[in-house]
Amino acid sequence: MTGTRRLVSLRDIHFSHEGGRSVLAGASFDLFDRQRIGLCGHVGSGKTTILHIIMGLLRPDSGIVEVFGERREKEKDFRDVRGRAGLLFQDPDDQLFCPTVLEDTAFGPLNQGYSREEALEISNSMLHLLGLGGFGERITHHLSGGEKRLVSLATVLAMKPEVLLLDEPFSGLDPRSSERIVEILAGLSQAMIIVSHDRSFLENATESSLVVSDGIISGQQA
Amino acid sequence: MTGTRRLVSLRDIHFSHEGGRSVLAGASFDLFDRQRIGLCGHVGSGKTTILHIIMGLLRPDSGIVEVFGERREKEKDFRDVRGRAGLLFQDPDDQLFCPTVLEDTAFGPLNQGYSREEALEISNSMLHLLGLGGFGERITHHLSGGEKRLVSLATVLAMKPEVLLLDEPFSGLDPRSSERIVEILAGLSQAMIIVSHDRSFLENATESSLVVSDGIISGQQA
Amino acid sequence: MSCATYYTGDTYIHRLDPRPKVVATLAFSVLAALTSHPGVLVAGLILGAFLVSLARISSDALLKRLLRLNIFMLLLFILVPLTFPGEPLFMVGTLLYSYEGLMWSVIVTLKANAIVLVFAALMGTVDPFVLGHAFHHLKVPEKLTHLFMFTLRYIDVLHHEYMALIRAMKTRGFIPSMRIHTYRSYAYLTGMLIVRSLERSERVMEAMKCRGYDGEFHVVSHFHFEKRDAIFLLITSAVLVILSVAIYTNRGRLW
Amino acid sequence: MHISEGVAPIGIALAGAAIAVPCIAVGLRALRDEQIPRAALTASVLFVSTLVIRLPIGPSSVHPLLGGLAGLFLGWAAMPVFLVSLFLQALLFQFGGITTLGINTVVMGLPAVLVYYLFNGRVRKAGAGKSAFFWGMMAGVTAYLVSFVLWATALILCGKQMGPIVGIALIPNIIVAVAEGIFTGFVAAFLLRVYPSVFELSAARSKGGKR
Repeated sequence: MTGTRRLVSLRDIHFSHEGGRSVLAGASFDLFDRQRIGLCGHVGSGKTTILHIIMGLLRPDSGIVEVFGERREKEKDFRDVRGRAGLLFQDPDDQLFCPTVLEDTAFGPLNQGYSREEALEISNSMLHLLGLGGFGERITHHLSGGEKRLVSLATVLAMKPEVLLLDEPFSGLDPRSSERIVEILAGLSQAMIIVSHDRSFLENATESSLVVSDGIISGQQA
Repeated sequence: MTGTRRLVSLRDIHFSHEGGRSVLAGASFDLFDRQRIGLCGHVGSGKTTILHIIMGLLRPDSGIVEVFGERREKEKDFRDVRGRAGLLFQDPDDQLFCPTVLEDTAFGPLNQGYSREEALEISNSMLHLLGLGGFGERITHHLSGGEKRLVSLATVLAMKPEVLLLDEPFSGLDPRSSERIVEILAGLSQAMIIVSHDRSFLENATESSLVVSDGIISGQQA
Repeated sequence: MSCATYYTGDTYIHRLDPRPKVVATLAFSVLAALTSHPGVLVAGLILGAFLVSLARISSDALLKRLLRLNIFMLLLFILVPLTFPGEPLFMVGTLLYSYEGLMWSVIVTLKANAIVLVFAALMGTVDPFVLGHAFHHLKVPEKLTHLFMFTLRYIDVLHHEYMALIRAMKTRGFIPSMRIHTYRSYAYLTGMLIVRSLERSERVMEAMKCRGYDGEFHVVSHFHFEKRDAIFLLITSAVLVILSVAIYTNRGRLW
Repeated sequence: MHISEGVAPIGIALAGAAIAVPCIAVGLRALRDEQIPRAALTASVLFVSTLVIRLPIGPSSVHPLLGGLAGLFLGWAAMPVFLVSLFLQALLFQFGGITTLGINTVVMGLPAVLVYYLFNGRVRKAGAGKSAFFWGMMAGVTAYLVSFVLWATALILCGKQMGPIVGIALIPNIIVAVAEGIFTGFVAAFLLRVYPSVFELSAARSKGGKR
């Protein structure tokens, strides 16, 4: 299934927090077209950091970040990345900020330059696709945890990203919601990186998984 | 190990959120002296709600709440409960509202009527006990996530509670901090209820665990 | 929010009891506001610079702030003398640039810089939370002190929540521009932060109740008034008295 | 919008404080003990938002003042909230100053209180949607313009020669008032949809105000 176009490539990434605690110490990995990779590891091992480095939300201390075939270094380089890669945050409360579900889903398309009408249409069809048809006018803040996770996913998918980066998409969800998400992901065509500390779900949703520990990424598994 | 004194007893508790969403629909359970019970369940299943009902922060729509052998119904009934049961909140930032660690730890004892000197002595010895000896003068909001969790625990323990109610004490912590907390809990003599969505930690820290789902509590396990 | 105050040092000034520092700052500020005597103000400026150097305040951060203050002062120098009646120094087109206007601007600038320097050296070297405790001991109304402490406590928490949301907005391609979309998005962000902080305030109140809060807030911190504080108070009082006498005896005279 | 340190002669500084103190006292009296965390969290949001958010206007951008927004749901409590916020700004960033703290609290706080009496009821009755936006906008514009008038008055009382500064500031501030209004309108519409009880808080406050 794996394609030949290299979408993401990290080479020898080092990263430490402001306080000086080292998180990544020479992490490298590649994501190809249509590939689905799982990243697992403990809390604090640097899984989220890797996703944030790909999106340019964090800058590595050293190492090479290549996304969509180009080297990315400055804030400006990442603007293009953010339009084409979709990041699902671990906590939906960090992601959702609009009053209604429909408006939140339309936020990305509006940033991509679509008109208000077009953006609302895209949102509506995306909500339908995820089985959230009647949710448009619901107040985002009042949704349950599982519903918020699904809406977050809708806001990311509405931007029609070429790559999906998913940070703990299953954590804390009841089995029904988790299965719903596995199902939805299975129906998508994008390449994706899924971060989770739960190996069993990772194995359901991805083809191979890597382990992040001691600052490096290792152990490609079939 | 389980004693015979019944500390907490919930009978047929129903609870719904303001919006009308039902959370608990006939939940019952008992906590005896020296018993350590884990409550697991998914996000939104009502685990936190149960702890808040025991403390009188939420009132059930129907059902019987008995704590320390007495039925509790009105705000006044719960004053006594709050002095004798200690609740560790999920987010330490909700619990630590004083500027310095020492003040936060002394807040409870001062309200219990201890003099300033006594309160400070209690706080200091509690901080020492948790390995936070030098932390007294530290500014709370400069602490790391793990440190904040430990200090929250110190503020609760400083009140010498007869029962501990711990809401997700391990969430978001790296393995070392989590183990530190498991260790501390193992050294305590109080009965406790630990809420967590992470079964593996629960099993380390408790003797039996119950599952909260579909509004009821079920499945006492050895 | 990592605001650049200067309270992390460990100099003679830092070690002083915060209470006399607060009182001295207030007294000095009133005195400086009271006078228009350039000589006295220059003395005040020197005093401020002396205190700042005693406290070893990082000059970079301080200069940045002084710069911001003095940009406004520059505006005064350009505009005020053009409308202030008095002896012309020179003409700008048909407008005259007056000596009195220039002097007025000089005085305001001296005042502002002197007060800011003393404020930075004495108040800036107290941890804001400790300042809250000092307010308590200085009999500032209790509710106001608590409001101050709680506000300070949650600024960082709110700033983190803001950072997380703005980061998520960025990853969804948000770039601020002069569009109604930008205004709306920022407004929603602010609205969401307000909602979340109101909900947090409920939880904080619950946590307080759980620890036996009954309407009374006990402040534990205690300060030790030591010999060095007495010396500080003595010297400051002496300087302030000398300045006051200088102001009184030089009324109406310029130097 | 603030009067800079050093500009106010002692008489004006004291007059400012003399107006501010009783207003702050009224605000504190309206605040019950158990409402302090709520007021403080609000003060933290206002403090953070005014500092970090920049509304683009043409090639430049401005910080929102949020006087109108604060007024809409704080009422008299806006006075102590702005006092704390302005003191922190002076302490942490050297905006404003210690001698002008009283004047600046009046400049920011009084319009907020005014807006509460003018528009809180209207926003509450508005129901979500366009009219919530409209009354929120009116609140934002009104508070901003009244603040500007108070600021200009204080500045001219500090010295007639400040006239030209007020003149130069007039047009830009009218534009900024509109920006502030649009922003406040959207926030009000958001709150009315997501958390409408926020506008009831201060009504509850004055009811239970006496201890």
